[in-house]
Amino acid sequence: MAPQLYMSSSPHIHSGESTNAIMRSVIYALLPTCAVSVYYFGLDALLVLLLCVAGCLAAEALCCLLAQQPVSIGDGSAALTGILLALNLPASSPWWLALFGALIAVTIGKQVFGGLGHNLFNPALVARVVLLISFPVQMTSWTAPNPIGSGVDAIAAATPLGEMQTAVMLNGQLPPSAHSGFGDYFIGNMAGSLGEVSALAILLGAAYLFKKKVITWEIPVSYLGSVIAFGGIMWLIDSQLYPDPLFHLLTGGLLLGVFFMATDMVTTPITRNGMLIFGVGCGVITVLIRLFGGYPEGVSFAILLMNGATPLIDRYTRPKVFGRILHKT
Amino acid sequence: MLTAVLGLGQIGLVAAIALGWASKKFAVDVDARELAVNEVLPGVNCGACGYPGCSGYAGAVVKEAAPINLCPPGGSEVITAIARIMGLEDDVTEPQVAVVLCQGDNRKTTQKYIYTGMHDCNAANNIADGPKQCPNGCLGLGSCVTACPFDAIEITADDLAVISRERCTGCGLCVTACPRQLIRMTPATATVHVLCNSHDKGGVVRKYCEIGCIGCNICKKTAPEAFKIDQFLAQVDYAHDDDAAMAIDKCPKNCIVDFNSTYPDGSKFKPASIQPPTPACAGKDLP
Amino acid sequence: MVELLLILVSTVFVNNFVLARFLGACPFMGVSKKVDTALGMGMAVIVVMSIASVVTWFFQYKVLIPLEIEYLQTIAFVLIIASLVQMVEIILHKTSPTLYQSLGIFLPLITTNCAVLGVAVLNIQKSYTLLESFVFSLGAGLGFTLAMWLFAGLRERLELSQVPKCFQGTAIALITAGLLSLAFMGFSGLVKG
Amino acid sequence: MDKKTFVGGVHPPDCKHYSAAKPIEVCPLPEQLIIPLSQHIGAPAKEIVTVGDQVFKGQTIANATAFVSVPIHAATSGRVMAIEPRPHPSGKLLPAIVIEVDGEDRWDPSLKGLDVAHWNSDELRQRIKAAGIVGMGGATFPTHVKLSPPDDKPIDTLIINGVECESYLTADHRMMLEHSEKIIDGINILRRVLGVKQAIIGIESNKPDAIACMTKAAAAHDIEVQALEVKYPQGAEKQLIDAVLKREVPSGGLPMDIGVVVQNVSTAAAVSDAIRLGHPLVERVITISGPAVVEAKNLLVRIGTPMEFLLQQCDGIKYELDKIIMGGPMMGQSQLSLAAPAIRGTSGLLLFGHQDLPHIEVGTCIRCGRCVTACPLHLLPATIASYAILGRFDEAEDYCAHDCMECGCCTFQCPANRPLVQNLRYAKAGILAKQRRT
Repeated sequence: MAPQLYMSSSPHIHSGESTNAIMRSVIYALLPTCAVSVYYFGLDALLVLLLCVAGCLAAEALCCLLAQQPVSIGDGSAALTGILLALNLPASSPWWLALFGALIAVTIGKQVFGGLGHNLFNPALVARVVLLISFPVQMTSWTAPNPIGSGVDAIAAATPLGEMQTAVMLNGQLPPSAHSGFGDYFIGNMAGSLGEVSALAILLGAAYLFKKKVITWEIPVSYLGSVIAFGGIMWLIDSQLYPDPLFHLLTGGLLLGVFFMATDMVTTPITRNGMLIFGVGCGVITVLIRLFGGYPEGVSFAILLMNGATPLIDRYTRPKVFGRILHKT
Repeated sequence: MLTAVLGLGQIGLVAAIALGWASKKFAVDVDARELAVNEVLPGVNCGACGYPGCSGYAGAVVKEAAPINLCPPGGSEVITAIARIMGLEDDVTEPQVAVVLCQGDNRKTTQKYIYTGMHDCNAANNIADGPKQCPNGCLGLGSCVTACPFDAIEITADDLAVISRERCTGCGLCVTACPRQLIRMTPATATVHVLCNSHDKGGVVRKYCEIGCIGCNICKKTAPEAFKIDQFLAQVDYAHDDDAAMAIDKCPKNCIVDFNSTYPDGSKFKPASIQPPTPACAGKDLP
Repeated sequence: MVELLLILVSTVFVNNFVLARFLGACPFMGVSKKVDTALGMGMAVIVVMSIASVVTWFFQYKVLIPLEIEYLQTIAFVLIIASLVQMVEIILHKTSPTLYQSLGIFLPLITTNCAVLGVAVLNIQKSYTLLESFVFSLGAGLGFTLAMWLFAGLRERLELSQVPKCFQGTAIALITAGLLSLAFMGFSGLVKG
Repeated sequence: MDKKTFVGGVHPPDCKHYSAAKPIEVCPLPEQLIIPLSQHIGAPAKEIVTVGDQVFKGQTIANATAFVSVPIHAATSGRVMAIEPRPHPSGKLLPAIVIEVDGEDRWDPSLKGLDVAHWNSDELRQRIKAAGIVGMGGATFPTHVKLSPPDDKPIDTLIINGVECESYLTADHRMMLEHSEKIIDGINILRRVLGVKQAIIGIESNKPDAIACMTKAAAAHDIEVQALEVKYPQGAEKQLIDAVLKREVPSGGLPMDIGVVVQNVSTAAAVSDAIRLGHPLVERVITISGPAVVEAKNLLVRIGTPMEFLLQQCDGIKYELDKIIMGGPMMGQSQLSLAAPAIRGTSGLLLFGHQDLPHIEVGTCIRCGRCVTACPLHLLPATIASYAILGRFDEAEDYCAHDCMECGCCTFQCPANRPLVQNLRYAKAGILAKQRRT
């Protein structure tokens, strides 16, 4: 007779949360950003998105088959990596760039470490940095926004951060674009990668994630706070050479990074204090690279670097156990 | 040319004198035997000796006069080598291999309940004494696999542990890992075993297992020297097991197996004569 | 002063000895399994590097150049560094057995650690003054320790990961090191020169 | 009234509506009672009757064998049918005394209440032990042990636990509504034993009727009633003390280390019965509930009544069962069958069908940190679990695995549905085994 009853260790009820649901929520939260990018960059953007997602799913399936494991594309993490990667690429990316990025993200970024939950670095950012270093030309060929229906061909343009860096290097002071046009930056009317354009769409998505309790306040607040603080101090020191904090916030991939990549649970600390340290570290390194570094944008490097420091942060920020006055680190 | 030779020679001389002085001044006693013992140990750090790794055991042998035969993976060679270093009579143990005394996989036995939770025999065994109806049968959740440092144990598709005689070094770590004490160390020369661990009466065993020993005594009648019956369970007497193979065909429940010719159903391990294939990139196999 | 600071920052972050110059990879892979050991190793390297750079600097300018045997630089430096490390090992063995135990086989490895030789040679190549050499070697040691520390943390976490069998061990460690090095590329251009 | 609480915890659906409004009903006598010898933490009792003996209700049938142990009593009058291994709620076969019920339910005539004039600490403590009283919240720790603090640990506060934070359970809730006077009387006796003045009753604020009722009853006795925030595990001893008094019980220590004794409301009522009437602990209130049961009830049940019989009193089940839980859903034990009896620590019997329970596949940890936020002891459950699975108990110990009280918050919250509590138990067992070896 086959047994009827289940037995297990307590507890016997569950909150009903699932990894799949979390991944789904993040994907939903990214939809406004995807929509805005398609609006501004047209079919190019759509193609990059589709290629990245398809590439990631295919790579994931391939890895699972090679490792003789059940295919795990159902959990949504590969699709999410694909979307995040696409949002980190310029709309003008050639098809092979997107596919190669997807392959890097899923294999080197995730599967070699054992798949979901085991990767040490954010897969999408690993791919972005690999591409940036290997194919600098393709990765920095930006086009100006070209809203659907405007009927104009896409024209090359620089990102506000790129413009700033060039101007500071050539003229020793900020370009005019660093002092005005914040309204355009906010709704996304500027050159950049797919996900870098619209602050509004990202904030919408972030609000959804907060409502769903998928992300907590620690990392976004400490990250943004430290960018504002550090950027602000530099601005106060010399407002001709260093842009104001609002410019930092609205341009580049900062908001995308803050709400969607720095909050990636797998690669960030699990304790509250750890998250705060993580956020501050990201903020400081981001501004450091933007103002003094060789690259115009530092968000991805900052997050990757702090990903690398995450195990150490976890190690040194263990919470005090209830009832223990002293505890060993 | 001369300056070069002289210059380098001077540097070397100064360094040599300094080092010589330092090695005198800061000399530390190290027992050369400890290094030598560490050298001959296998270096797998399995911990079967009960010390933290091979160097720990080496230290214990020299400083605390620990027994020299505590390294099962090293076998007799290592014991001889240590004995030579320590100047002792060698105390060679007979090589042993571990055997899982159960053939009751999922298709042949019944379950008490559906277990959900941690994939570990000890954890499952804490819940109402384990999901298997048989109180002594293999739970198939692989605690022994985790414990084995030599990749010598597999769990078949039907949840039964099987040990490769090729790879087993006789370290005995699986014996302590099994909550049901159904892994036994046996002489490597003995290949015929009664693969059952249930002391229940025949009628009870029949209810939950197709292939369990019912204590019918037929094997004992066939080869009286080679078998003993302990509380309704036949066991091979490894001291006189020469005739044990005679009983294989006589057993009504097919509990007796000769590992020279067969392994339990569904095992990827092959009888001793055939080399098992090296596993390909098998991916995650941790619990 | 600013110059010295820039040298320090540059060697710790921008031109990190392990992650940007790929020197000293042997102890970096070998002693990074545990955070505590990695830190100990880092400390040992800082000490050895600082001493070695000062001693070799003197040798270069007070012995090799006056004797006009600069072409013997490499072999002379190797000799000096090797003796120094031996000395440190002997002293450590006596004074701090626990640290000696955890560094184990890797202390002698500093003997042939290319990072130490690299520091000594780079000091001369860049025509640093004695003070600059010292700061440079300090930065190199600190950078080495930083890299070791981060990497050891990552490897401790890797042990909890279900890395596919064929990538376990050194393979995944090398991939991780590569990714960490990739992240450090973000610092490039931070300090010009 | 401000609502006090602790840091951490979770909010499982409380599901108390099934039985919260049902008054306590007296469960009829079954044909036989199975009374296990092991019903408490500590050494099992030793039987002193033999098969065939006639026993009275309340008669001692097994003696305590150690300090941390209590005697066992017959829950009704009848004949001892057998003393043999029987199904126990733990899922094992454990020795039990089986009593054939004669239906007359005669009390042992020798049982007498203790005259107030003879109330002194030692006598009261003796009586409480003789009555077999254990913590009735589920932990079944012998009460007299808690009431015997060593001289160097002065007690200043008695906390009465009326929190009942587990979902579904309403037994304590009904006790507070229907027997508030008896509980207050028990508290007074406990205060007398411990020689303390301050007594606080902690009740979760989702039971406003119980708070009102107890406040009214406590008014004349200088006992404070404290409303607490609704959060699991508010009723865990250490968390309750933290919420009420802001004192932390040291790791590995007991409440008495910081001058506190905690008792459950039902325990207090049992103490009152034991002292005033001389009645030992032979019956208790049990909530029979869950989505699969036809009519959820709060029953006053004789210790030893088979669960099958309890279920019959509730008109059986609506659909096929998937899981039977004794106790609450967060810390209760799943049952092998309905054959095991209700024992002293049984606070509830919950029945679930297939659709009522989560069937989420176990995934890998995505380090979301929800277990860390949920853990009321501020541990890192996921990290400890990872080490435990690898058998690395040194690290698990370093992360304070043995401090875990298995409340289940981490597992409840885990989106990957990992069996964290079980992993932690495994770690604790491993650490113990390691310590025993060295």
